[in-house]
Amino acid sequence: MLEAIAFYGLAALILGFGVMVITARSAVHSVVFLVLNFLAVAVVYVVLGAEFLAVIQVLVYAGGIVVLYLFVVMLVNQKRTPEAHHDPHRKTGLGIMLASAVLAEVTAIVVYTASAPSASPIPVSSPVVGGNTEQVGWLLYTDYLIAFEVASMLLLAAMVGAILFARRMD
Amino acid sequence: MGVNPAPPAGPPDPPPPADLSVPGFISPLQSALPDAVTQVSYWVGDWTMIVATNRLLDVMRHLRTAQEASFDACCDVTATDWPPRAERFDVSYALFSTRHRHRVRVKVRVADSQAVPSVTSVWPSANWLEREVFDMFGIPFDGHPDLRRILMPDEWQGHPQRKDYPLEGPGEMLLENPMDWLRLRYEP
Amino acid sequence: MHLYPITAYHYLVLAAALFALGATGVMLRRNIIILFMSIELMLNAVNLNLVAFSRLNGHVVGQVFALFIVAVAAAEAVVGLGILLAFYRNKETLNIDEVNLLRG
Amino acid sequence: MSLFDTDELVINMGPQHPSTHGVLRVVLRLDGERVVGADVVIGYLHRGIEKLSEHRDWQQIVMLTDRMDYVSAATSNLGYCETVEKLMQIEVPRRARYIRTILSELQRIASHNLWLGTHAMDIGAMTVFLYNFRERELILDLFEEFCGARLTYSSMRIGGLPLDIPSGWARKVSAFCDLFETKIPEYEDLLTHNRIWKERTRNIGVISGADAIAIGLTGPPLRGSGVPRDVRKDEPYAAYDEFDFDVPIGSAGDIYDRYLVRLEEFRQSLRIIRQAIAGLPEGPVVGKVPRLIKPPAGETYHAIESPKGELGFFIVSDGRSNVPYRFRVRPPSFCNLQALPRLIKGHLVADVVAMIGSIDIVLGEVDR
Amino acid sequence: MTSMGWLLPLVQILIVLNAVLIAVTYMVLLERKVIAWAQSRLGPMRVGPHGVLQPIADAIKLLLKEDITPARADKWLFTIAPIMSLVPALIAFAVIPFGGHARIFGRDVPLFIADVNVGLLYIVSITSIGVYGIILAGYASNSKYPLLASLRASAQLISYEVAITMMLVSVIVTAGTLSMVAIVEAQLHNHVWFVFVQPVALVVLFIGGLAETNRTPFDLAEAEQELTGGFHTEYSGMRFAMFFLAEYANMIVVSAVVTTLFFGGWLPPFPNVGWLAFLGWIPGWMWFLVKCFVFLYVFVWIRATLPRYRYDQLMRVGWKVLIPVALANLFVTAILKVWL
Repeated sequence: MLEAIAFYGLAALILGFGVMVITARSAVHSVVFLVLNFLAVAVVYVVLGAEFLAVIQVLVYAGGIVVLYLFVVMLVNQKRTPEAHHDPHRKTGLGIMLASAVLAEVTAIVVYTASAPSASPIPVSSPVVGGNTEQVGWLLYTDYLIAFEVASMLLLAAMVGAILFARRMD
Repeated sequence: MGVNPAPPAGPPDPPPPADLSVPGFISPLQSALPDAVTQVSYWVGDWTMIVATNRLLDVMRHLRTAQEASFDACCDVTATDWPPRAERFDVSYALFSTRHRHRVRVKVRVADSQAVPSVTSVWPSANWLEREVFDMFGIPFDGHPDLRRILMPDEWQGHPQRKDYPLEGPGEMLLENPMDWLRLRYEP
Repeated sequence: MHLYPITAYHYLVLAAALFALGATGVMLRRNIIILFMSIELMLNAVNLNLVAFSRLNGHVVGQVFALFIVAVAAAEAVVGLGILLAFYRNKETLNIDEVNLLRG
Repeated sequence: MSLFDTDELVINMGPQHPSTHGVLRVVLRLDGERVVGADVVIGYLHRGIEKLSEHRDWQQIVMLTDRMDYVSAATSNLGYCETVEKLMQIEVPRRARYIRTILSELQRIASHNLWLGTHAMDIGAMTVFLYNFRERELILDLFEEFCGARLTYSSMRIGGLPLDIPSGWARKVSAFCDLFETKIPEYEDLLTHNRIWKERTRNIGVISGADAIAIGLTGPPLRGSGVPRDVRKDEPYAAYDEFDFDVPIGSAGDIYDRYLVRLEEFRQSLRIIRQAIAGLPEGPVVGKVPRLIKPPAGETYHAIESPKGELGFFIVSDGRSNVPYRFRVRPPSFCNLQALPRLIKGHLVADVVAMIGSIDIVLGEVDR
Repeated sequence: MTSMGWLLPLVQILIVLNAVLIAVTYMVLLERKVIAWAQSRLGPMRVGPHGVLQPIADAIKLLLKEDITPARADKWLFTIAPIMSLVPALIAFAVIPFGGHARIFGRDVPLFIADVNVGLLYIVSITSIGVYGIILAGYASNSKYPLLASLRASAQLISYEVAITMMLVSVIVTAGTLSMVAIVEAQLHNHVWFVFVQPVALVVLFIGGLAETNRTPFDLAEAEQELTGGFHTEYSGMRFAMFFLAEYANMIVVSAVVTTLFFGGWLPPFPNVGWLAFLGWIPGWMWFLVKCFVFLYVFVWIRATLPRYRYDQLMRVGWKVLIPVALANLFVTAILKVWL
């Protein structure tokens, strides 16, 4: 019961903030809603027993990446708002249609699969105390070591690229 | 107050006493730039040279660069208003040499709205000082890089240090509606 | 499909909805920054999926993948925003429709 | 910072700003936090003292000079009185000259105290501010005992002093000198060898000696650039020719050197005061002054070394009226402030504050 | 028993929240008094004996003050910015162990709200959210000085977070756990406070803590002399008070974290030395508070002593000194941990 309340409450928050992100008029407002959205997602992770991922979500996503967005939004003091420009080739209605088609399709698949007799509810497994972080770490440094190293190389490359882009070309 | 009914027509600028030796930098200047210095005077220890306005820059450059003068500091630029005189303003420059530790005052006489060559090219320090003279007396400086008012507001009318400017300022007109008074300048 | 008790499928539906929201944002908005943020929403939807599957399967591999996605998202944000700043300097706008340098 | 320099930002520092020391306004053009241009706007405190002086009689003007550099009123008094004495060729008694020297050196210490306090406060060292005010307070007490005022002293008269020093005053001044000598190391402990202080002040606002002269710097900012220019030595006035003292000079011409120069001036001032107290002659404190002061027609320029730099008075008398015909002050703060845009160009916003502090301006004197 | 199961945390939260808020207001008084003492003056003396009621007077004043929103500010952001600043500062206290377990009314009550197995990371991540309050305050004010200040503050926070997190990892490696309670217990079992094991980490963490809390010599973001008060220039009344509370609450968090990680939390000094056992008679939470107080005093002491860094110098200290030192320390710690 408790989990149901938590789930529906959080789902409402996540989707509500998501809607605000894509509809907010000011980009700064979007960023704030994005942070709130991420925080709600982090709480969902905690409910799902992924504390480490929840903390990383807050630390890296909300505390790092989104701050970067906020920086950029504040730095580009926009002289022309993007929405002012109108592109005749743009098909907004088609976009909405496509998006709702995607949503309908995915939901249909999930609902169909869930109502199929083979579906089993989540096994009630209480999260192992102190185990989650350790398990994730263990997997990262054994089975997924190569992926981990590749990810770190990717970050390094991104860092170099970002510095190159941000530098003023003299 | 105690202002004289008949204003004086100029400073006395007394000639130096005969028994006093003239400082070493004056005669080389007079020979290098003949008839630039119209008068040399001395009073309570201060030497003053009165210079023709059109020769001012030459004289100043000489005073700045000549070995025996080397006036590297322009301490002060100011003016005095003598309304009865045709060339009503005395613009005076207080110069000092940090090498020889001597001073001299150079004066030029100009009429109302007659421009004085700016000495900012010789001493950058004259910049604000000349702006202040422009602000307070309305004497324009030729070749000044940034001739704006400095102490008074940009919209101010008149030049407060002139003798014909009342101590009380523009008076009731300003007090009643300052913005109107300040704006007058831009109206036809 | 029922409202109670909560199963992994509920989380999957939530993730799908979030993904669709992100997709809608990408299609509807012209501000590049908001486009980026919509993409972040979609990435989060994927993460939500992975964590839900990890719970369903009872091991943490899903979470490890989610971590990689976070790393990729960080890289994407950094490079994307770098490009965006460079673009902004040239064009003084953030409109996606004006990103047409390759079109000539 | 390259990320941030997408736009040039214009900010108004002042006239209402905590560290513009009054009503200075600096319009900064910033590239990120780097200053690419600055325009100094002054005049907010312009009271027309020069104009007003042309309508006040000669003794009344002493009171107006108090209100120019109001943290160093005694030196302004001294400069004005000496100029009029020069114009009238009045001989000032030796005792009066000695006391004037003591007063102006005490004033120099008080002014430097205020400068060091506010300068350190601008850079964030809060305690130094209160330590300096603690000692400045003692000097104000000494002035109060001498002339009854704590800020605007009007402590001098044309031809000498309004009154002789109270009995025991000289002993108190000596006691203050002994006390103050022990306090200078306290300031130094907090600042001179402090790494942060050095990083904030070294190589900031560097100006060479020749440039400093050309742009009109005088006083400690000029001496910080290594030019041994001090009116007290070059053109001695009051009783300075009778005392031994050194003119401290810097070498780098940055904020740190200006700081060191002023700190050394504390010690030199104490040295002068001690000599003056030890050799204080007996005699009258007012010279032969006519009852009606009316200098003969003529003009003169006379300069003294105020704590800020060369304070000059250019006075024209027409010889007929009992007011000056033209009264002009050459304010050191005004001329030093002129160097500000040049000094801060290329530095950061935080350095602007340090720079305004390091040239030590008093807006009352800049605007008059 | 089960009915008490959810009541206990609520009571704990209530107590901690109130205690923190009171501690914060009295922290202000402490700071004023200590600085006054350093500067040979008295500090607040009027309200109550020796000014002890001054914080209450301040609070009342701030509550009654008119809450002004600038005309061209972004009103919504302007309102939520102080909240986003204060809330993370307060919820960080959830995992701080003020003591071990105590017996109250015959029940075994833990003196902490939650012992999360990612406790330390939780604190880091929560405090990293606090930066939003500062950036948004600067942006929402629609004024240049606050904007500059908030850019400074956020760049500062983000860069120092890296060094801090790395130092925390060093401690985590030493202790072998992420839980705050377990870290304290590890110090008990290892017979040593971690300050003797990780002295470099302490120094870097404390410097980073000064920067994270915007304290002298890293208080550029609210440098009154440069930026007329920084990101909260346009704030007044209760919303200003929230920033104020957040700053001081963050100071307490930093002190508490340092105490827990390096000085044995609630443990008395040398808990395993037999003849010093009498120190154990003083309750653990007292030891914790005393240790915290020492660090808060150091915060204030530093403020009374040092001038302020400049923006670029601050960044240089962060990136070129602290982060390399932190990396080296982490490297050495990891090697020693594996080999010893």
